[in-house]
Amino acid sequence: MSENSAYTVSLPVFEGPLDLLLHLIDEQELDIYDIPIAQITEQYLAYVRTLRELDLEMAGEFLVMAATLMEIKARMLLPSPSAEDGAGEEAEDADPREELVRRLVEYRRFKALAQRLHDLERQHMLTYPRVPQADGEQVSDWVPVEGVSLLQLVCAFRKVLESIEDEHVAEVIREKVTVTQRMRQIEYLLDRGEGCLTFVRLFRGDRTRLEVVITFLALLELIRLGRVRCEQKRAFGEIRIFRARGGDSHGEG
Amino acid sequence: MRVRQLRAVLEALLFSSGEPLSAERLAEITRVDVEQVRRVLMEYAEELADDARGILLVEVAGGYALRTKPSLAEYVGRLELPRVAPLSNAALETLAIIAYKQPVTRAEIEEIRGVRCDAALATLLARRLVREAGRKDAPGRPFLYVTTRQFLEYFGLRDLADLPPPEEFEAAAARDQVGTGEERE
Amino acid sequence: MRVRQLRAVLEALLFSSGEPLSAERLAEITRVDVEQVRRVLMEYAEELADDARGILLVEVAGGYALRTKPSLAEYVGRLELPRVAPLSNAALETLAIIAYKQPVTRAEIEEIRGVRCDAALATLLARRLVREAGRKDAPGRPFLYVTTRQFLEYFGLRDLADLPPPEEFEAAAARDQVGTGEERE
Repeated sequence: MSENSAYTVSLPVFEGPLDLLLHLIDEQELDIYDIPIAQITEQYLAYVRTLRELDLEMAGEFLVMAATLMEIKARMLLPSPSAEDGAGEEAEDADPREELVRRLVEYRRFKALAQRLHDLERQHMLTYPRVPQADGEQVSDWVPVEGVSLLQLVCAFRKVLESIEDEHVAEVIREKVTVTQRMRQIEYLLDRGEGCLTFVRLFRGDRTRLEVVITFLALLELIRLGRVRCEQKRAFGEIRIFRARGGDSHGEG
Repeated sequence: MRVRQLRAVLEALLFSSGEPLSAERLAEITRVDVEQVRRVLMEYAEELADDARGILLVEVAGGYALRTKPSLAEYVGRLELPRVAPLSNAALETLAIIAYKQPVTRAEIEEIRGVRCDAALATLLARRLVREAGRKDAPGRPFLYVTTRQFLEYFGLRDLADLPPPEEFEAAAARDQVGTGEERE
Repeated sequence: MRVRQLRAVLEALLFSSGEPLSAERLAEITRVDVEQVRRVLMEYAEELADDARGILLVEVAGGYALRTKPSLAEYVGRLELPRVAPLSNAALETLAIIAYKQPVTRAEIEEIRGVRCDAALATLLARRLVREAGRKDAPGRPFLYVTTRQFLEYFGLRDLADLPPPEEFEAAAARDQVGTGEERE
């Protein structure tokens, strides 16, 4: 950060462009349904410029809104073109600000609701629950998967299931594979080489739905015991399974 | 079971449970009918109102729970019990949108807030105030988010209907749309 | 501080603290002298002795703590507070079979696992992960077992549909059963 950031002290922080616009409107007691767009645009751009000069991080949305404001401003200056189109009388009167106003009103509503939640939170924090005793009453707060939600896992699991072809099922001689055995196999695979398995790879050897289910339950249990963890680099990306660091003796009770 | 014993049992149950207990659950455990459970709980709540008592009975998240009285917060605060940090504005705004529009996708939340909300959403998920509830039947099959039981507990709400009624806001919005901007702050 | 308020504050402190509090610590927090704290605690302990009360004041580890009365242990036990201990493998396998083949009898489970599962089933029932749901119309009228809401919570599932669709499993299981019957050695 540049030396200039010393000046940031006086700079109010806004949640986003809509928050900044609302602030400008409220501060000057403007009518939200009749925003003096030129004036607001000027002030908005000044704020964005300040952020830039101060070399502060600014969400890209601020720039998008700047462009939107300038576009609205330009359209306000143009004579209404719709007279030539003859495309209905209603449309002629469309105010270029309409969409922006709608968004501001909606955002303001949720900002007010957020404030109500904040009040409730503060009020409720004045009361304390009983902290459960250490002697066996501790409620476990198991967070199933680190980095990947269980739902994501289950969705991935469904895909694997769907890929199982029925003809295979018919010819398969069911081996008695247990969850325990499968847990050991998964751990073996992780320890043996790569140290990392893709979700799909995990099910490669499974030919019946029951086998797939057993593998999935084994995975869930390993996660629950803290022996493996899952990661997904980006949304809908591949889920990878890793050995959890030092999680081996984790789950016994 | 005699009323006095029922009262004792209910106190013990509420005391030891980490989470709110519904009247139905209490009835099931005590093998007494729900109406009697409710009656005794009401009496119990009245007793706790006495200013020589330090706890009170609250209705929260569809059940009953004991909490310390708000008026004693100053003293209890001196115990310096571990507490979660209050939510940030970003998290509160995101949560408000989820609470009132659930089920809702991240894109829909971002549309309203005008900014990305990955971080806020991650916080809310980690604190279990919201959860994923399936996917929307729309391009990209985005996750849908809803509030949890912990959300109600966190804000001391009985149920979702306990939130400030959204109709108020709808009505206010309708008034706004008519364009009488006079009483606006 | 007046005695009545002191009593309220002490109750709130003992209630909210996870660990025993010494008289000295309580005196420090309430800014009252230790002797008075002890006096009020003694009165409080006497009040709690009343059989309409479900908790009692105990002296442990150099401090005071509130506990549920031992005579009410039976009821408190029915709360079946979640334990941290994970399920045994036997219990887990049994659970998997019930989850995907419900409703299912014990004999059917044992048929698949090849071993008796009384203990595993008892664990699952005690932890409310499965429950009895009527009896099968078959010789001996054996109990049928199904999974519970707690099962979903334990695995963080929204509903049974979060597991692969049951029809698929039934079909697969039916096919498997045919296969097993023929090919078992």
